[in-house]
Amino acid sequence: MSDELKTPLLDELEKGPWPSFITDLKSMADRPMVKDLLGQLEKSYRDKRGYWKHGGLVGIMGYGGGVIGRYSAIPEDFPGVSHFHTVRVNQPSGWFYTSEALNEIMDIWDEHGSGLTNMHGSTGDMVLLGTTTQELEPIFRELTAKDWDLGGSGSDLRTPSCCIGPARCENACYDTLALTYNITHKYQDELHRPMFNYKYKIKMSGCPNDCTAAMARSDMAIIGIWKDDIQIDQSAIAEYVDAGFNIQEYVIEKCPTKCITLEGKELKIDDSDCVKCVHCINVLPKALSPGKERGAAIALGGKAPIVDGALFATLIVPFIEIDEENGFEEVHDLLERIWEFWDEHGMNRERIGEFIERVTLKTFLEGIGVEPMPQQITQPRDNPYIFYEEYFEEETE
Amino acid sequence: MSDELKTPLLDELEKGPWPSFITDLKSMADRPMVKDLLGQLEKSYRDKRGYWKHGGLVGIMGYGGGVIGRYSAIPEDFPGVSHFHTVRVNQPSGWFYTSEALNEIMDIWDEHGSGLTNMHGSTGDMVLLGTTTQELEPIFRELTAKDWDLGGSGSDLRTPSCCIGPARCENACYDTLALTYNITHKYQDELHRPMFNYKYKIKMSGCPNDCTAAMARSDMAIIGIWKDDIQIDQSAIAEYVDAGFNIQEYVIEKCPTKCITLEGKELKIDDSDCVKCVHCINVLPKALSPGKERGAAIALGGKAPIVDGALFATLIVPFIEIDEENGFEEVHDLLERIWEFWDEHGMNRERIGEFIERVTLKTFLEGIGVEPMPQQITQPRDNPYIFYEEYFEEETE
Amino acid sequence: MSFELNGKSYETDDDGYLINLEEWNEDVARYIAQQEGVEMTDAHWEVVNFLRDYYSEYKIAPMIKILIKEMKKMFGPEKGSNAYLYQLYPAGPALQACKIAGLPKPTGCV
Amino acid sequence: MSFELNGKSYETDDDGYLINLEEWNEDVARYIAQQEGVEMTDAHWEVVNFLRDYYSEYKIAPMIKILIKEMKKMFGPEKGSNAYLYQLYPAGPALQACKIAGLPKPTGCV
Amino acid sequence: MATIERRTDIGPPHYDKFLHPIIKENYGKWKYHDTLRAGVLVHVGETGSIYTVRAASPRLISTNFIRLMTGLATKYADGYLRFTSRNNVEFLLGNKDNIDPLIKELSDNGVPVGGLNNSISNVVHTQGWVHCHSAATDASGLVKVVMDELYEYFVEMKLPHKLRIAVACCLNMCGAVHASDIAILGLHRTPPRIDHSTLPNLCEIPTTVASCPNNAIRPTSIEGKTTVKVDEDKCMYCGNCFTVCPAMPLADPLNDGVSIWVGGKISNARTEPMFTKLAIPFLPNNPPRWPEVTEAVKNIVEVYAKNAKPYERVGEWINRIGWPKFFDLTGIEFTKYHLDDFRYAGTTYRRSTQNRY
Amino acid sequence: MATIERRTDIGPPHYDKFLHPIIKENYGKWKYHDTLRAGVLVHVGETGSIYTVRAASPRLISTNFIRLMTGLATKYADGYLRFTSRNNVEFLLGNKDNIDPLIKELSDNGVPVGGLNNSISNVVHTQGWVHCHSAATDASGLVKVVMDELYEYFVEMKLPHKLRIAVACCLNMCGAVHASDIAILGLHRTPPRIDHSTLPNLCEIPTTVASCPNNAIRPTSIEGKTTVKVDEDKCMYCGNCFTVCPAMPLADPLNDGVSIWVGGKISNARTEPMFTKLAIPFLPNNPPRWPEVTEAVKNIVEVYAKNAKPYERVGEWINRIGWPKFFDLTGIEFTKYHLDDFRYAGTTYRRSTQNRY
Ligand code: SRM
Ligand code: SRM
Ligand code: SRM
Ligand code: SRM
Ligand code: SF4
Ligand code: SF4
Ligand code: SF4
Ligand code: SF4
Ligand code: SF4
Ligand code: SF4
Ligand code: SF4
Ligand code: SF4
Repeated sequence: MSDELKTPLLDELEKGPWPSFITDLKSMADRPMVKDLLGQLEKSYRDKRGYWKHGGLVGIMGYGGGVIGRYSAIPEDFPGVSHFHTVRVNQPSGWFYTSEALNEIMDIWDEHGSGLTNMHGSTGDMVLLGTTTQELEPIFRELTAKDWDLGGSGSDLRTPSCCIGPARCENACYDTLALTYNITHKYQDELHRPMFNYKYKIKMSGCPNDCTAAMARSDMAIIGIWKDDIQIDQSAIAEYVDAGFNIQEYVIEKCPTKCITLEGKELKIDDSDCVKCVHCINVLPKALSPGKERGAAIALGGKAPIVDGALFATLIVPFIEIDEENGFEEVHDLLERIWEFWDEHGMNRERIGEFIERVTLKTFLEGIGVEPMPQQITQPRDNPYIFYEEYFEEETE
Repeated sequence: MSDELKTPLLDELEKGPWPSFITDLKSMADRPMVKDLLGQLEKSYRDKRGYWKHGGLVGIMGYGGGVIGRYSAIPEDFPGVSHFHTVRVNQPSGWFYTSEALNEIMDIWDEHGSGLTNMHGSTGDMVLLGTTTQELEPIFRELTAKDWDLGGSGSDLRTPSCCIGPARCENACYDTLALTYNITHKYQDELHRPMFNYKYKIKMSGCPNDCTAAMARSDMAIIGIWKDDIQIDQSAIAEYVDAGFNIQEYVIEKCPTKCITLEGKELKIDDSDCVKCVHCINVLPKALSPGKERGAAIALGGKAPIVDGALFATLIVPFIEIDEENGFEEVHDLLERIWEFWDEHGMNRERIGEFIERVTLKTFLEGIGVEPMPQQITQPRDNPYIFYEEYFEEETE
Repeated sequence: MSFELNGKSYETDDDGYLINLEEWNEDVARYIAQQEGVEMTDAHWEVVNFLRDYYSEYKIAPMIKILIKEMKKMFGPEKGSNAYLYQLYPAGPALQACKIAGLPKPTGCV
Repeated sequence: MSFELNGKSYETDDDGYLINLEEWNEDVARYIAQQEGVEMTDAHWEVVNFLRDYYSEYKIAPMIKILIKEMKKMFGPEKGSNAYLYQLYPAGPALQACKIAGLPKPTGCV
Repeated sequence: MATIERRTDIGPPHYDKFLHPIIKENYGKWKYHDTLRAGVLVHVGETGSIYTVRAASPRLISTNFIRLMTGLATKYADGYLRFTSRNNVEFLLGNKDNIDPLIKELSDNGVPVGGLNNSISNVVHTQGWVHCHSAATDASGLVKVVMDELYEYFVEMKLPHKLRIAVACCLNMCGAVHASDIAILGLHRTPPRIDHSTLPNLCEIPTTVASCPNNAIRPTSIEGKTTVKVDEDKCMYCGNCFTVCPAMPLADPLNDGVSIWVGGKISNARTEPMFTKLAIPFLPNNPPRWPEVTEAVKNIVEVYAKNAKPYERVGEWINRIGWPKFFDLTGIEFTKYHLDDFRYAGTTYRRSTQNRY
Repeated sequence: MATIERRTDIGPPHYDKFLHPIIKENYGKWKYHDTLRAGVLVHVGETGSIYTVRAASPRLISTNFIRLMTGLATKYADGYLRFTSRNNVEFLLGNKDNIDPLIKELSDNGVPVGGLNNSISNVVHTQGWVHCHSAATDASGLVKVVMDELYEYFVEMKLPHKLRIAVACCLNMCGAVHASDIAILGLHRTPPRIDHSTLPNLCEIPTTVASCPNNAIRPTSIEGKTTVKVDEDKCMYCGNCFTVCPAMPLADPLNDGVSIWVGGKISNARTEPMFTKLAIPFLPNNPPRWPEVTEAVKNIVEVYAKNAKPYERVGEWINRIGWPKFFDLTGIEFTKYHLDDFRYAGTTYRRSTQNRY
């Protein structure tokens, strides 16, 4: 770190209109950690390979997760990043901050860490990027003093996250922020002390637009939905028509079940045929909004491809009431039944999605006590290989 | 067979408007074989189970297939059906007959067999139902004397069959009857002397309506198709319009790629977007017909569920010319490459469809020397598990 | 069904296959062959012996393609063809040769 | 990294895990524990011994759920919980107990 | 060495000699076809028209029935007839005036005419108790009782579109069960019963073991002989072991029965081909008239007839309305058996929130 | 026994205290929203409106950058800001008049505003060479060069619909690669190199063996120590073994690189969610500006922009025109690598004749 920092390759990334992380990092290059990070990265760009050791297991007393250990593979050359652990700080519901609160965290981080962050990590955490083992405990103490806590890592409940929901979105069918807050707080032990078969991610989106990518990226997707009829403001429809908006082409023809018709300036929806895809509501936000009987659909098992191929979450409960009055009891109850069955029968490093694939949906539903419903599938079996459980015994004849 | 025939249960099947096979069979009940068949069947109806022994292996000298051996499990009770073998007679292309030709066969069958038949078996053969081992050779001699030969059974080429095609259908894109005749005759050895891994069925349909169910029920489906533009007779379109036929609803909206438009009385098709589903041609037969550049698509591996689940055939060659001038050489050539590769790498009782599933389409195409094409798939892989075969060696740097 | 040979009675199924495979011996083979109208030459024995060896090793009858391939390897190209097998056993290797060789009756695919 | 104990030098990785698992002995365990601020009571040894037995049988560290289940079976319900394990090993069973027990560093899921 | 002096490998006769002269002339040159009435088609060619009268047949027919048909063909169709891929008889008439008398005479003999276009055509079916060792039910009988019930849909063209029914008597599905609008499938519901006394002699152990799609069969030794055992929890009664090993019969009068499947289709028209999906997992074998089966099939046909749109096959209709509504409308119970648990089960799980309530 | 007297398990602070007063008042009672200009939304509630200005962020940001943002939030947005699920910064303004000055000051600092509606929003991405041991490429660098190229599509709304890009640096896909309109995925192309000297000490053999999706890993013994061997023909370089076993690194500067994927989507709008499918199997790792990658991505974006219809995501557009045409229009070569050969490969084979020529 004594040498002068030369990063000819990285400097190329200062060009162009998109904000440059290199320019930003260089603004802090007076800090040894940042300087050596840039140095090692420059070397990676030259050699076309990373220079980090595998794994790293460091942590906070009393916690089994929340910190990712990281060591440079070439600490001789870049002692500043010989330790370069990240701290996952549990973000507030909906990633809302005040300048003040954020600045406080930055103060802590400037003092005890590299000063670099990810806002945010893919799971949702505020990721504080780069510190040493010795600094972990102080960072933790100062964060908790300001009411912040760590997020998940390892085989635990991962930091739940949610879309902006009712805080700023007229589509929200339940209070994503409240449920996220509630679940995060209720399951602090599961979040901080890994004891599952593998990671368990929960993402909450207020409607089927799924702005947290829950169906793809979480073990449990809680997606707002409604059961009754889409609310229509016919006068607003008329305004769209008058404004020359092509409802026929952009709405009616795009409806997956073709259950919308326009008669003059009046829009009609055959709601019994509507699959709640929200497209029409998206396109006509001033005229349409979700029905009044609102709740959520729960789908399980979304994940990336390792090991058996990527999975979208499977719809398990087509509709559940999200009842804050009731302390979200129904959700807790379901969640705990799921964990219990997965815990009992799941294998090491087997995500819930892979687990359902292995034991089959039929067994899984039985295991968690949810009724089979045609909503859970796209089609009944097309193979004749049925395991009959009821049959006649000789005696019964 | 000496007792009087009493069939109270079967008699119930003489009621009702649909032609009754029982009435028909009873009309021949003076024949011991038919009488005992009825008797055994009545017993099956009473006991709710069949009374045939497993398997049976009888045949014709020089042939390995064409006869299905069948013995009653209770010959004491029904000696007339103690032997009840079936003879598969190779039907003519398109199941065309003259009264005279059929009567000749029936004469033979009345003399040497039960007098019962299936017109036809599911694979396509004329199935002569029920005779004894001793009668097989005489039947064969008399049939061949009248120019008839046996069909396939066992692990051989099964009797190819085809739709009525150009003989009576304006949709036919190639001469299904000629190709079926040609293939059947060229591969007599493969048809009569099993030496494949398992059965191999070929079905030929003149267009994508697939009136022989080739995609579902044959290892090799040869389906007529065209490449260029659908032929439109605009005056006939105008007649449909004038007759008040709802082209919009029944044709345009049903077109899977929505590539049809009607301007006044003029129908336009964006043929570059047409997937040759033939729906519009089916509905407007007087106005539309397939294009002029005709041939066939070849798909492999259709089959019933045993063992790994049912398969529809996979499109292997999106377009091949069916060239009678050329003696159908291209088809023979492809077929032989397929057989060769399957023979070399297939397992016992592994249909070509299961074989392709096991070795994967990629390997199969390489094996039979057909180029990979996006037409062969519904989508490229969505998993990142790619076996790269080209990569850089240290030296090449 | 059954037949008598050298004072011993042999049970067969309807198609003439031995019921107790252990009872097979060369005389039995010759007897069955005779019933089938087949005269057992050396060439016939080559096939029967191959079938028996294969069965005793793998507990299955060889697929025809393997029979042909192996015959070719062992006895030369002119003996490695389906036509050759049908020459020896006109009713086919499955129906006739396996029966004479005392293998279980081939099943399935008909 | 490395440490000296009873005149012998032991290599560890950055996180303090033994590099050569064979070198493990009870003194080493006590030394590592001390570095971690853990005082080895009988209760601590129960966990360490279970981990070592399990590893020597299955060549893997037990999943936490199995560790807990087995602890419950062997030592009673009050010892069969994640909380109990964290009481003994505040940095967690994976990070601390495995390190002291001389098992390979847990990987993967972080 | 046996010498063969007989004719072999001559193949079937050339179709040419069975073609009506009008067909020969217009071979490959048809302009269009039209439906003149239920069961009657005209195909218009360059030099003339051929008239087709399509008559039902039970497929399992005697030489008597065939001679009746050939007699009529000679009388009315210049001696030309054919069979269709669904086992109907087609008379090919050069003379339009013969249509009515032919139909009359067919009708006098109890043979209906129909099966064209938006009707129910003949049922593709299999052997059943009439000829097959595998059968879990009878095929010809089921066809008869079902078509008695659906008769009107054969002789009239009043459905939204073609509706194709198939019957198979076991999971081998020698026919079109896996791709039919409605399918009736005979099945077993108990594992094979092994006859250990005959198995070692009758069956190839490796082949038997390999035959099981669920790896439920393992070799085992009983009294010094190698035989097999079945893990009954893994067995779903497919019968493939029985096909290769006669000592493992599954037939069980108490538990064999019938299942109903819907929504398959073969043609590439509009949609790609579709497999048939489970509607009713089990109905009892109740010969001779299987009332539960006929009622179930008729119900599905009627609900389809009432709700589908023109040119919509059963599967297309269900895809449009969704499976929940299909179960609603038909009143069929949705059970755990409908949930796929075979190889590609995962591809049938709903991976979205799109749904009807 | 160590005693813990510190605060633990307190969880994150309540979001309530970070919500703008206008948001609090109208929480759950929004009537509708509107787009005022690129990057600027208004949400109309019962008692007032909140204005959102969405600004880009490279996500890998320093406290300097964050302080710049909080400073602007304090100045223009009453101190309220948030981050989006795609790592943009959103300023929540009570006062409409602050929009322009805020945008001006952001722009002066090189921070563009946009990413709304039918535009390209920020790229979801991962750690890459900046922090992860698994990376086959860098993530932040790729994002920078790609967004430099596609800048106009962020600051303007001129695409048929939303277009979402993701970058992941290895097959673990810590992000949205498997369900993005366009995805850039770093990958290895050579099997792990096993360090037999350290493996027995570093790795659990059973876990390592179980980690391989293709069963390519077997235990073996070398010089008396149990280690593993890899059947290289079965290995497709997924790196899952490396995740559990540090002694099996795959990184290989010569062969690591980048693949391009298209047509994924998450929302349930119109269609069900769709996975991303392979477009280009391999492009070289060519830092710092990966010209082959930026060109490939830009090409796809432009072809999409030109050919898709309004409200059509990339995947929907391809489904409409068909894959053959996609390859045609983009000029991307179709290769054997596009043919699936993993677990559900069979479900991607075309089982019909429906096709374009
Ligand atoms: C930091 C983060 C990426 C980022 O830049 O944002 C991340 C980083 C790592 N992930 Fe991840 N994952 C991160 C979100 C994800 C996501 C996305 C999500 O959560 O929405 C996924 C895909 C969704 C899913 O869970 O399937 C994801 C799927 C994986 C996998 C594959 C797991 C699987 O079952 O498919 C692994 C491998 C593993 O678990 O061993 C993995 C493993 C890793 C490891 C721990 C590397 C490893 O092999 O052990 C990475 C540490 C990098 C480092 O040094 O910092 N990461 N990981 C994300 C967590 C930040 C946060 O807490 O907010
Ligand atoms: C006669 C016929 C049914 C009929 O009533 O029409 C028939 C009858 C038998 N089939 Fe079949 N199959 C017949 C067409 C079919 C079809 C339909 C087709 O060819 O279009 C299929 C489904 C398509 C397919 O090939 O997959 C079919 C799929 C099977 C199977 C399952 C094979 C598979 O790979 O899935 C078996 C079991 C086997 O091969 O061992 C089978 C086996 C049998 C056996 C030989 C029974 C057995 O277990 O060995 C049946 C003999 C019955 C008997 O005693 O007469 N049969 N079989 C059909 C042949 C008549 C003909 O030559 O024209
Ligand atoms: C005669 C026959 C071919 C043969 O060589 O034997 C035949 C003949 C014709 N078919 Fe077919 N099809 C015949 C079996 C089939 C089959 C196979 C089957 O059912 O097992 C199919 C596939 C069925 C399926 O998809 O499941 C079949 C699917 C079609 C279709 C497509 C229907 C659809 O929209 O899905 C048409 C077009 C139409 O009906 O509009 C068609 C149309 C026709 C036309 C109109 C073609 C023409 O221009 O002559 C023929 C008479 C109309 C009719 O029967 O309604 N044919 N047709 C077969 C009569 C069977 C019968 O007796 O009922
Ligand atoms: C702010 C954010 C939620 C949050 O809590 O952070 C959000 C906010 C909104 N989304 Fe979203 N979406 C956000 C991520 C997503 C994601 C997740 C992702 O991209 O990873 C999705 C799924 C993407 C996908 O399908 O691949 C998503 C799919 C949608 C859709 C459905 C688009 C479609 O038709 O497929 C809409 C509706 C629309 O745009 O018409 C939507 C609409 C909206 C609306 C209009 C809802 C509203 O009434 O306020 C919000 C602003 C419009 C806009 O274009 O951003 N939002 N939205 C996220 C902004 C990310 C960003 O910075 O760009
Ligand atoms: S998921 Fe629905 S409720 Fe949540 S932000 Fe997106 S559009 Fe709004
Ligand atoms: S939500 Fe979707 S399915 Fe329902 S009416 Fe609107 S566009 Fe149609
Ligand atoms: S498959 Fe086509 S060509 Fe053949 S009969 Fe049917 S409609 Fe005519
Ligand atoms: S053949 Fe099918 S895809 Fe082509 S234009 Fe006609 S209806 Fe459309
Ligand atoms: S379906 Fe089964 S029982 Fe019926 S004929 Fe075919 S093999 Fe025999
Ligand atoms: S019936 Fe099928 S599943 Fe059962 S043992 Fe036999 S082969 Fe296996
Ligand atoms: S995608 Fe791979 S390399 Fe990138 S952060 Fe995730 S685990 Fe690390
Ligand atoms: S890289 Fe993947 S496929 Fe290759 S050995 Fe490792 S786990 Fe198996």
